[in-house]
Amino acid sequence: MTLRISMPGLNLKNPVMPASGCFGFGKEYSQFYDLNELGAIIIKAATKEPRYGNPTPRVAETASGMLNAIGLQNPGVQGIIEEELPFLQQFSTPVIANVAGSTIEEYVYVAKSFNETNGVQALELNISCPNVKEGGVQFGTDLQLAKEVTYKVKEVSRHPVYVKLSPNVTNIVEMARGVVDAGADGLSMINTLTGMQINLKMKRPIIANKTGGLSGPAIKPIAIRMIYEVKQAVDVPIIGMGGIETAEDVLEFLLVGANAVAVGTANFRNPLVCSEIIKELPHVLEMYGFSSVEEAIGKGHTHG
Amino acid sequence: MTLRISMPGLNLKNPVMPASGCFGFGKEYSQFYDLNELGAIIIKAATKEPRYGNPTPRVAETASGMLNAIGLQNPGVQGIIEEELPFLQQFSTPVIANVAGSTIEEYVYVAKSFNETNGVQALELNISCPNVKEGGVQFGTDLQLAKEVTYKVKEVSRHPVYVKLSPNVTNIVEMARGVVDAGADGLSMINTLTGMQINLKMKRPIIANKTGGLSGPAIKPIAIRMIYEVKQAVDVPIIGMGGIETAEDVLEFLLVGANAVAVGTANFRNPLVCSEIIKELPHVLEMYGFSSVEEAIGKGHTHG
Amino acid sequence: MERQLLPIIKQSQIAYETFEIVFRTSLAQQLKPGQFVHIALPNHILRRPISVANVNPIENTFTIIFKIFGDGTKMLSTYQVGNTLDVILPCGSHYPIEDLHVRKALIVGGGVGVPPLYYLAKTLKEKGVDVTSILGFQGKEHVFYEEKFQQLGDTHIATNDGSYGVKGFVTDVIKQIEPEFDYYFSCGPTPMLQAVTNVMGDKQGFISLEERMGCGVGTCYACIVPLKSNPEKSLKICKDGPVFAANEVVLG
Amino acid sequence: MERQLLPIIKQSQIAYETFEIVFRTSLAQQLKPGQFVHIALPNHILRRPISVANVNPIENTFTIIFKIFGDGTKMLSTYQVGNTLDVILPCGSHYPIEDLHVRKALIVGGGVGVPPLYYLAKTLKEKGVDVTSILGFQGKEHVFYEEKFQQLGDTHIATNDGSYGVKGFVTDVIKQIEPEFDYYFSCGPTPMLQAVTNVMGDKQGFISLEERMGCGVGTCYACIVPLKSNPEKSLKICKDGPVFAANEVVLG
Ligand SMILES: Cc1cc2nc3c(=O)[nH]c(=O)nc-3n(C[C@H](O)[C@H](O)[C@H](O)COP(=O)(O)OP(=O)(O)OC[C@H]3O[C@@H](n4cnc5c(N)ncnc54)[C@H](O)[C@@H]3O)c2cc1C
Ligand SMILES: Cc1cc2nc3c(=O)[nH]c(=O)nc-3n(C[C@H](O)[C@H](O)[C@H](O)COP(=O)(O)OP(=O)(O)OC[C@H]3O[C@@H](n4cnc5c(N)ncnc54)[C@H](O)[C@@H]3O)c2cc1C
Ligand SMILES: Cc1cc2nc3c(=O)[nH]c(=O)nc-3n(C[C@H](O)[C@H](O)[C@H](O)COP(=O)(O)O)c2cc1C
Ligand SMILES: Cc1cc2nc3c(=O)[nH]c(=O)nc-3n(C[C@H](O)[C@H](O)[C@H](O)COP(=O)(O)O)c2cc1C
Ligand code: FES
Ligand code: FES
Repeated sequence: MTLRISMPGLNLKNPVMPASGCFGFGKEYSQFYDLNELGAIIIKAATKEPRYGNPTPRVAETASGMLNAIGLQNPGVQGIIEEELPFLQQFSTPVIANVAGSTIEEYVYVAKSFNETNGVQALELNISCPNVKEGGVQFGTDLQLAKEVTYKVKEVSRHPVYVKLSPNVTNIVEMARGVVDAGADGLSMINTLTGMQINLKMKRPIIANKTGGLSGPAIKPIAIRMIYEVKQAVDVPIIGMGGIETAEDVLEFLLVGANAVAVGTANFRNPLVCSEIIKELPHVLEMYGFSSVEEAIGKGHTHG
Repeated sequence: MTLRISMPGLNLKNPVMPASGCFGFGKEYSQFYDLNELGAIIIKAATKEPRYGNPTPRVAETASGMLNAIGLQNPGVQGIIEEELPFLQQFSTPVIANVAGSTIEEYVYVAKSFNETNGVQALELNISCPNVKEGGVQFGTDLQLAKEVTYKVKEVSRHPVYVKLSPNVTNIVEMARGVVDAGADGLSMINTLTGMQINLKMKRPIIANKTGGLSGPAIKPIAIRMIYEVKQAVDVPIIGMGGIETAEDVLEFLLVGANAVAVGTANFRNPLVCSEIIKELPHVLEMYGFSSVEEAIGKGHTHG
Repeated sequence: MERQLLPIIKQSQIAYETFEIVFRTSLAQQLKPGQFVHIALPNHILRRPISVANVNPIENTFTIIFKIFGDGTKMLSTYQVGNTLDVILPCGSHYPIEDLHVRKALIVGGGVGVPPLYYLAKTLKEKGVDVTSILGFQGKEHVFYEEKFQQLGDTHIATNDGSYGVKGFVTDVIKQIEPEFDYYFSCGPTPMLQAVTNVMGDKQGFISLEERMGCGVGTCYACIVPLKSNPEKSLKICKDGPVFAANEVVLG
Repeated sequence: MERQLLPIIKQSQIAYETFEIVFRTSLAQQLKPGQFVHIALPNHILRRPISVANVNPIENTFTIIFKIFGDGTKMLSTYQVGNTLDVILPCGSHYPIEDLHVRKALIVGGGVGVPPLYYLAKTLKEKGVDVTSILGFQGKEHVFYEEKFQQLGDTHIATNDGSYGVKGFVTDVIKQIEPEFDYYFSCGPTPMLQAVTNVMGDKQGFISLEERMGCGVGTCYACIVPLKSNPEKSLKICKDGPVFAANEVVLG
């Protein structure tokens, strides 16, 4: 049973990695298990300058899910490179940097900055950020903006670029095709769905930012559907995510066409979840008749 | 404590009604309680001709939700008027007919047919159907189609028309504004989100139709967010739905701006759910400081 | 049909991953062979349909037998005496034996299709009908209720792997023993039902179907099966079924 | 920090909707006053943070005290002796009493802010510190641990509705009795902490904060609080806190 999987810039010992924003920069969870076990690590979003983020409360619990509106708090790309990446370099695990911004220039700046370090093996382009210049419309919900930011980042980056798609769109296939045309080496999907929860006592949204991103098992059927559709339309590798909690969930993502997966929200309840999934995965693959991860990819498409 | 609420064409003794497709035409659940208790009843979708619908399996269970791809099976608008509505007329509860179609002409035909009966007090325009002429694009995800079908139905119908919005769009506010401009008397939201689940043993989607509509508590945060946003943009009444299971959930929908609510999936687990919610609602309203349903509507918007 | 909170009176494992639960309810006497109950489980949006496997009208109890299949049946298997479950009952149609003149009945069951047939066989026997039962299981450790069926009449077991009884399918046994009967009654996985109805040809019989259900009471159109006479029309398995005349509906 | 499955050794209701649970763990001795544990509950995506209210280093047990607030704490209140819970511990910072020269300590607690202060007061007392406690509750039936605090020193109770002790807020009591102290230690709802730190002015003290948490270990940035010295910077309540120097962070 081999769990190995290769994608542009990434030679993974297994397809399981923590999702951006749900693992910080690795330090805390390294108290629970050896980060060498992980296929890769996607670190928290990096912006040009340090960002404070949104007021609190920033999270709320929903049925089989949660809302978050952290607001991209991070120490800025220089801070990350200087203070966070050195810790991760002690591990043999590839690091994927999540790149965010409010303007195309900011994305480009951040992507360029990561050219200067050996601590990062690939970029995940987080296009679910609002574009300040375009009056707050999200890069990830506007086809032209999404293509443009992908193209511009590809132009400057020496790393393979995985564009992280927003599910808050009418046509996910169109977005996927667009960013692949613009040069994306791979896709990462899905980011969170915009949601809201009301505090009945206070009579206002629980999240200070009002809306937040919905993640967790609640959104898994949407992630699975979108990856299934996108897999039929484009030919680049996909990092799948959205509600993964178990090795069976990982297999479900592989079957619809994900080449690797990321685990987000589940880390909060079970800090050992990635490690446990990786240990369980060979048994699950075997139980369903597969002898490698590779073999399972896309196998949910063969019927009818 | 008064639960009464008035909306175009509807004088409701309380704001709670079963959602379309989750209550058939009322007969079965009338074995569990008196349908006179309900604020209204939204019946299963009506099309021009009887429809067989999709192959089975048509449903699957997900985390705090379910997928369905029934495929609008129904006995056709004539069948409904002749065989189903007479049963419902014994109750004092208003009936809302859910109108569906594959072409604008079909919608118009069905809406017109309901002009001929006294058994229906309002129409819910189900625009989440694929338009066969436009190559299968959904009426509900295309602004122009949504406006056109709304306008055409309004032209012929003697009933108030509540347009039921699809959440599978980038910009729900734009859709809401569009159909209101086109004449919608009210909105109904949200319909299901498109999702998929894989049968690991069979290595194919569980639902024969591959994709299905996600409903249940999993989608409540998305419904709440969309109603909150739409309420700030348009001035027509909203029938809110998506994951409602309790009277507290109803209050949450009222606070973001729903004038009434529909309960779908929850009926399957608890056939008495609507009746129980209606009995509980006065206590919940009182507990949170309201003396009527009317008073609670939109009160989640007042802060910041 | 009612929703009731039913206490568990008895619980035991009767075969590999196969469990028996006995409930007490005021409605026990109304439950007829072929009907099912619809069981709610914590944190599951949909109920689970499980057939009535036996009724004790004096004790006001009924029995279900189920196999662990997925999450829900696994959870159900952890329920113990003293726990209660939220159940909708009685659901669906039953084998219309009161309307039939049966002298000799053939029972053909497979796996979790066997449970409803026990209650049927018992009821037939009580009416003086001569019962022959052919029951198929995956393997030896999956077999249950063999003795109970034997008490009602001639009983044959087939296992897929040959670890017990005849190796093969129930249809192999049918061909082998060529049982005499006026009516046959069958329940099991769809491929088995297809094979059985094929072998039976024009013989009169009744079959019981399974399908993924939404409501379980007839409102949602999740569980339909096309009519053989007009495949554009359909019946609901939860309401018009699960029992149908053998040639009434299209299988699979 | 570890994730452990902890058995419940003792469980009781100690006031209106207020419960005490005692767990056994190998890590009990590591738990310091002010720290919290992060408890997983079935079918809840997020854990619940609850303060350590007491530790018994000989028995290897620790106590939590919680009030029913929503779904999670309601579920927690149904757990009984013999059940186990999945707990991450120890979490967060503690009152840095080993680094302080304290002779007289003032404890100011409100509602579910009282539990961590009991463990703190007990530890201070064991070190020979003179402890005065001022505890606020909603009303008489909400009061808990009064006697236990009294065993450690002078203890004053305030209730919002005046049904017990002084009518009013803990700050009313502070103004009234003008306690002498080198350091104060406070935990409770944010409005109370604001009032307390206001009354205290420049006096040295430590406060413990609450915020909705994602991870509870420092990875998600859900639980931040701005620094007073530079509100553009922030600390994490789950990792840098929940205990902060009184004037270190911006409240509310
Ligand atoms: C009328 C009827 C009578 C039945 N009687 C029995 C019985 O007596 N004993 C027994 O062991 N089983 C019986 N079954 C099958 C039983 O309902 C399924 O095994 C069970 O629902 C599986 O649930 P799960 O959570 O374990 O599986 P999962 O796969 O986790 O369930 C997911 C969803 O699929 C549905 N589902 C999966 N398989 C089936 C199936 N075969 N039929 C219907 N729904 C399914 C579940 O109800 C649930 O909604 C019967 C089914 C029907 C329709
Ligand atoms: C460091 C710390 C220590 C605490 N110690 C105690 C204690 O000793 N005793 C006690 O009774 N309570 C304590 N609390 C508060 C306790 O965590 C909440 O009452 C509890 O999380 C509410 O959960 P629920 O499911 O009942 O409420 P719900 O409102 O249903 O919870 C929904 C979500 O909001 C979160 N949440 C709601 N209120 C709070 C809150 N005040 N603080 C943090 N998260 C919240 C929940 O954790 C959950 O994620 C502490 C909180 C923190 C941060
Ligand atoms: C608290 C939190 C913070 C997140 N921060 C980021 C982020 O900084 N960048 C990003 O691309 N995605 C972020 N995400 C989205 C996740 O990476 C992931 O796409 C999403 O949560 C779906 O996966 P899950 O259901 O496993 O959590 C965040 C999610 C959560 C819950
Ligand atoms: C089985 C099923 C069938 C449905 N059929 C229809 C339908 O015919 N017309 C329609 O407008 N909506 C239909 N819906 C959508 C519901 O009316 C409702 O908008 C949606 O399920 C969200 O509410 P819920 O989460 O309470 O179920 C159906 C939903 C389900 C689960
Ligand atoms: S399950 Fe709903 S109609 Fe049969
Ligand atoms: S709760 Fe995640 S950083 Fe504090």
